Amino acid sequence: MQSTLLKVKESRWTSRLLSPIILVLLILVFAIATGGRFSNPRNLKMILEQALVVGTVATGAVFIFATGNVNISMGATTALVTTIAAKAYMATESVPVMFLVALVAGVIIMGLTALLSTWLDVRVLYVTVVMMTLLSSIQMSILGSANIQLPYDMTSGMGDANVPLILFIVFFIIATVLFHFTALGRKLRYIGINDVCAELTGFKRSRYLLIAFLVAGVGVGFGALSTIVRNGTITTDTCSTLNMDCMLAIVLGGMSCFGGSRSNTYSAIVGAVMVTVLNNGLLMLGVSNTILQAVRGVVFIILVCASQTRPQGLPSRDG
Amino acid sequence: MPNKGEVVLEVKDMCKYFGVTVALDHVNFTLKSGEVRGLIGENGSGKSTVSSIAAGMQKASSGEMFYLGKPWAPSTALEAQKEGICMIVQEAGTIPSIPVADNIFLGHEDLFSFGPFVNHPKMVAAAQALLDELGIGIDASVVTGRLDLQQCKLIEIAKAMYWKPKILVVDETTTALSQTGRELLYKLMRRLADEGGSVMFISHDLDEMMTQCDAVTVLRDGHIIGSLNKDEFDGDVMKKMMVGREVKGDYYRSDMDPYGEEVVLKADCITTRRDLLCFDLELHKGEILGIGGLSECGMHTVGKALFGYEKILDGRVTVGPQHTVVKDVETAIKNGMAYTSKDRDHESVGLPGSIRDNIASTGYIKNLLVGPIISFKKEKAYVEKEITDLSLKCASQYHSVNTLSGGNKQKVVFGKWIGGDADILILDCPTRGIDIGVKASMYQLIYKMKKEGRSIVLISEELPELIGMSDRILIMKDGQVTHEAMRADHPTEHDLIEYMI
Amino acid sequence: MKKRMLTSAVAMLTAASMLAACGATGSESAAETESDTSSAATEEATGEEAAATGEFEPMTIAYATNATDEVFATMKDAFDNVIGPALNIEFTYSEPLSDTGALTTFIENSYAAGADAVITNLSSSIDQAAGVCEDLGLYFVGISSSDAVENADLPHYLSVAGASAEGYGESYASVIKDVIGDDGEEHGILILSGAAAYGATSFIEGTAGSLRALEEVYGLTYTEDIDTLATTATQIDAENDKGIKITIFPGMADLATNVSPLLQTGEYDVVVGTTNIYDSLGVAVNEVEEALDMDIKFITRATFNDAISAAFNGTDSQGSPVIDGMVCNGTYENVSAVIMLRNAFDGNVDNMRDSDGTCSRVPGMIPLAISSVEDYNTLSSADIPYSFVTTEDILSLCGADVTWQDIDEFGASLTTENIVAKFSA
Amino acid sequence: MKQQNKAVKLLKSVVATVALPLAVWAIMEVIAVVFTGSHVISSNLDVRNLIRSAGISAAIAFALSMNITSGRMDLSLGSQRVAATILGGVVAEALGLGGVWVLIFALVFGTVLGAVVGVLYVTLRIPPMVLGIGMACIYECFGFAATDGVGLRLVGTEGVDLLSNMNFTIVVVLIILVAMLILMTYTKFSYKFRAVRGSQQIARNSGINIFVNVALCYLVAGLVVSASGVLDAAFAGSMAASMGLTSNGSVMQNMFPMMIGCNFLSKYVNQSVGIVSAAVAVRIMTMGLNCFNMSEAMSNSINMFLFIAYLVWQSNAWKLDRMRADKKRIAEAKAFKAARAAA
Repeated sequence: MQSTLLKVKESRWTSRLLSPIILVLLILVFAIATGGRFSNPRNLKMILEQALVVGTVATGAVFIFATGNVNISMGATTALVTTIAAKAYMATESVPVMFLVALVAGVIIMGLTALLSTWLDVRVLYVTVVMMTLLSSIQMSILGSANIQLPYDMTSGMGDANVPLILFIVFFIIATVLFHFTALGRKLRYIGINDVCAELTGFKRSRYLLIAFLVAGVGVGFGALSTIVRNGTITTDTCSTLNMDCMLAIVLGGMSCFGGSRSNTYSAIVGAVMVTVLNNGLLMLGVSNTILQAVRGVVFIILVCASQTRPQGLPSRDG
Repeated sequence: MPNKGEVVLEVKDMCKYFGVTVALDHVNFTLKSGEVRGLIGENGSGKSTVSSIAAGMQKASSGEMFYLGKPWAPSTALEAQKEGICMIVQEAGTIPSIPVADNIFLGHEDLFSFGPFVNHPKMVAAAQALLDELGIGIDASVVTGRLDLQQCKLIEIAKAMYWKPKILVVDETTTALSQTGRELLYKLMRRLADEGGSVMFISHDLDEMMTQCDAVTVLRDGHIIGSLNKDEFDGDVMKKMMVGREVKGDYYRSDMDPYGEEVVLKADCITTRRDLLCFDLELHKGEILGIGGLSECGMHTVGKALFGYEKILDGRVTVGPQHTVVKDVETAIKNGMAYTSKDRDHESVGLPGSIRDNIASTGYIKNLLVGPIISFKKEKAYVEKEITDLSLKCASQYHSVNTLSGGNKQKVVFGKWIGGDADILILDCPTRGIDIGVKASMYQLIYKMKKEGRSIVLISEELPELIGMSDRILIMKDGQVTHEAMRADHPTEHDLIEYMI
Repeated sequence: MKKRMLTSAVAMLTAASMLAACGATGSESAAETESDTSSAATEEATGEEAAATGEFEPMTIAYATNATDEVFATMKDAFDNVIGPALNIEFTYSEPLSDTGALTTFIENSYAAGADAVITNLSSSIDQAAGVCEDLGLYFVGISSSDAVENADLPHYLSVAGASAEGYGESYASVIKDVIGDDGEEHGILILSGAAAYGATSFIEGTAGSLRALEEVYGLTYTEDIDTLATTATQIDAENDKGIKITIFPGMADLATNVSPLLQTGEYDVVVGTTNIYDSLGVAVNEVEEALDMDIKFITRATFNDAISAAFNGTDSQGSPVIDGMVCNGTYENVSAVIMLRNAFDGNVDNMRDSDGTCSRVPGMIPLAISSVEDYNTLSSADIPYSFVTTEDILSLCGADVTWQDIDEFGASLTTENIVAKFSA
Repeated sequence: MKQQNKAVKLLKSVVATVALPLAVWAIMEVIAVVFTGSHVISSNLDVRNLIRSAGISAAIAFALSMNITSGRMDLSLGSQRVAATILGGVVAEALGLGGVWVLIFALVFGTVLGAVVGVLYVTLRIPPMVLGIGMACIYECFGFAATDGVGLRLVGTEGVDLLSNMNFTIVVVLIILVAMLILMTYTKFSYKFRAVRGSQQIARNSGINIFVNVALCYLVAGLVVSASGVLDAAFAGSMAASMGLTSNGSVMQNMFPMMIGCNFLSKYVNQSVGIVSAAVAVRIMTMGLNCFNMSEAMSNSINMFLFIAYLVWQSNAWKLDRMRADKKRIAEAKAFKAARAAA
């Protein structure tokens, strides 16, 4: 009995599948508790749609987190890219242009953030703390006195065509292929496992960190497009909670925030969906909106505790 | 203080195992008050282990100790310190960001406190008085980080001396000290002994040992080989006792195979930030080049510099027939070089990663399916092959390296580089902390690699290993090569140790 | 292993206790409201409205709010305890939402939790929210001071309620005229445009209205366009041919720290806020008055509460009222939204929508302009119902023959004069 | 001789303390006068305002420095500030106590909230940033639920006039600063704190209970940050209950003075004094920027650009030293080579 348990615990699948399994269990519990209302396909689709923006951006962020670095400015970056892309659309009224601008802007901004760190040797965490404020200030300046109201026809048309879902799937496939099926992901993970050793294996930290940020930039671009479709109106408050939601999703999805071997692209979407499932399910059960966030926090802490071994000393690396 | 000549510490039948490695093998040892006792032996002979157990830094696997006639089993260094056994270790023991006085009284702020407050001037004054009394010319109020290594070491000595220890353990501290610092330390040791305390003094410098110690105990492979009193001191005798490690079975290579003429790796008058000044080296095809010396002689820097990991300020390292300049790790690897660090856990292997993560890290290009897509099947087979070839003991390739023994960890490192088809291997202490059995297979492996035409730089702190494996041995001291020996000349440990110390 | 178990146990325990603590606060208040509701409901049931309550099918309205300030708290109280029981409606409320994405999520989750209709006052996201509600089949009313941009072809999109932007402008103009218009002196005027720089319509109109009022009072002409001035992102002087010092200061964050230096120049003796600046600037203004020994006229947007009452009735260090004038947010929009949703849910959708097949626009009541203590005290007295609308009024507006025009007209009748007349009787 | 040394030392540290704020003031003043004709500091009230806002900013910087300097990024600090302030206000109001009691209760709550995070950290030992996010989720809820989301309003509330009295604020700010100065310089706690920051391992070997010390760090951070919350709320009139993990923004803004104080000025003066001095300097800079009439976004951007510039400088300054050392070493190598060639 004990040995079986140990085997289960030791198995590489346990840590990998813990979060997805908990997600499935949550869904089952809610489905039963609400007498099936929760699990009707329409509701489930809605839950998935709610998680798409966070899922897309966080999937990109997985590349950064895998290297053991934390970027807490994902939301601010997305907000700025969203604004730029929306402006581009208003100027040209062309959806392809908007797509292009979003991707290019995402890649450029993330690239610059990475360069500050790799080129000028400032710690990633500090760079992103500054970026969080800087980028949102820039967004505010660009936005000026007017909210950007995108034409309803365009956004709803794209929404009906499931563009956010398609964007997510496309990016998820790209990301998964890159991360799990090419050397890139393995190298990033190896940097997260032990950066000195990775350097001595020929994986230059500065180069791969830059690549990770660029890929995350593509994710930000896609996420920005989804935001445009879902929100329709771009204000200074757009994506204001995304900074933290991203981290929340990734860690809830079963990844260590210090990266390493437990990094998976699906963590992001699993975590993001878990948050929306909790929100939706608890609301259905009549839990007040106010407590939802606390429940999220508690679940978050418990999951993190359950999935890590308690170290002897105090953890502190990179904050 | 106990009376002079009284036995203060007695170690009985002590054993210490690190995994399968035997560090101490039924050691018996007594220390009398009023004596400065030297402990000598090669790297890894067990001298630091026995003293650190007495000072509460680690626990023995079996055996017992008596201190001042009572059973002695300190659980922490702090407990030992309170009871009067202090140890000064090789590694830094001061915190750079706080003043000298704070370091001296670290953890003992109560001595100067009134209520929750600390009287800092009083603390500084006490520290200054202590330093002055010991003749250490350091201002107690400056921040420790501004001092150099030697001064930091002296502060640690002062910190230990404040408690008027009955036993002071000085573990290879003198290497960090200049002549003046050393003399100061000698004086303090002597004073302590005169006052009825005792000193356990560990050093590689035999001259130092002979002038400073009242008696010397020689250890080898975790055994006490013998003790010499001051009147019996003789450098040659001591060296003879230190060397001549027991070799169980024939696990080094026994052949006299030659090596090629072609120079595959060349260091041309390289200078690094520390240690190396105009260092030259040539490695030939199929050669095992041994580099030996004491830990701080600069040989570990040589390994890093050759691999492009240590910044080379002047001169250059070239590799291969085209004499490509190795400017960074990437070029080195591209040109078929590999490096295993002495600090394996931090630099050569990703501990939290799986065996597969580690071994496959050099083989991504070989395991492609189409384009840049990696074939999981190929990768699995690739890793599996290394695991079988090296007879790596593990449940599966998905196991975390954390869970493996030292020897198997090292095998993972080897597997990683051999799988990557490295032609030039720089192995820094490849058998460090590995049990005999695995060691033997490592040696076979190294020999096999030589036969395959690979060239190997073997950096080691163990002379028998160098003598047993190398085609050519360089002995280093203070960043310079002091001696070169060929395999054909059958050098002995005794010959070589002359040039190290 | 044991240690780990222990740790997990500690983690669980702490988590659980926290949740319990947090939950307690939440459920306590929930319980309170519940008991209030039930007691109120009993009263209603035993009282004259028993029949009326019985007529209504139960329905649930989800209210998505952009802030949970005092205005919201007052409204919530009225909804839960008076209007809800009267119309047999249950309300659920969002946390403060700022982003359209979050709004959409709230609507979707409310739908899942069984809501029938949605109200939101996130003015920037009304069209998106209407689209979402249409997809889900929820009746929808948006609360905004601006017109709906696109409202065709969404049969569940009933109306946009809320005082028109011009309404805010008028109210500001009237307060300003009352406060400074009659003394004929020259003033230095500081207008805090709040979120106007970020495009909030009511702020823009408030600022523009104030500027227009000053234009009238002093008979001046600005060298720049009023709308440009109103939406400025940096502090700007509204230069004019009469040389009156008028400065516009945008921004919401850190008002006290940022505005205090301006006031200290002593150049301003009138401060006009398009948001509730009493909460954020009251202390700073008082400090400046004391330091410079001058009287600063204070005009703010506010709602009725103890603090404002005290400020209106009290005097500052210079012996004049702390608040000289205020513009009170219209609250009728919330009531009208509920009434319209009730009617639509009862099957009278067409009456609630414009006859041309688009949603209706119910400007309702004009924001109240209050510049005298007497008016304030009458309007804020304790026995006045929420938004000056009694339960009978509400019930009279529910029915098959009521149209949105009726509801609108009722709102339009709620002027300061009428209200004073109605309730002082 | 020794006496004189002391005097010189004291003078030196005084100079180091005022140098940065003065320099910033001088630069801003020159720019302001030249380009706008106005002064950075023009009145008595300005000075008092400066003391107040710099004090509040320094208090937050102190709280940040308790953990960030030891490599622990506590993202729950902002939520502790909001929750403690609101809970303190609510409890004081419920008990019918006003004025200074709001502050006292807030301090109590801040201490408790901080201590809870600290105790959880040393027992669970999950990465501080992760724990911070989780706790922020929970604490934000506390603040929100306590007032049904309305937040705490102090302006116009009966009996709390004292809190918004500027003299009172300044006195409290000074008390906090002096208390922190004493706590972080002269107490046993501070000695242990610095040791743990320097090296967990060595501190532990010296018999310091690092777990207790770190938990205390969190406690102190919570205490100080709650004081800053009340004072801020008293001046700004109210404290909003924020949700969605946005509460940390106002705390993060004070990273800049904290970094300057702890990493740069601490080389010359006591770290606590350094933080205060840096807070004043940054505040003066903001006041100077205000003279230019620029938008919030613009001045934020400038602030952040300066912050980045500082970070870049901080992480690259040592390279100059290394370059110098390298040059010397190369010369040494060349000389050695020449000597060898000659031999």
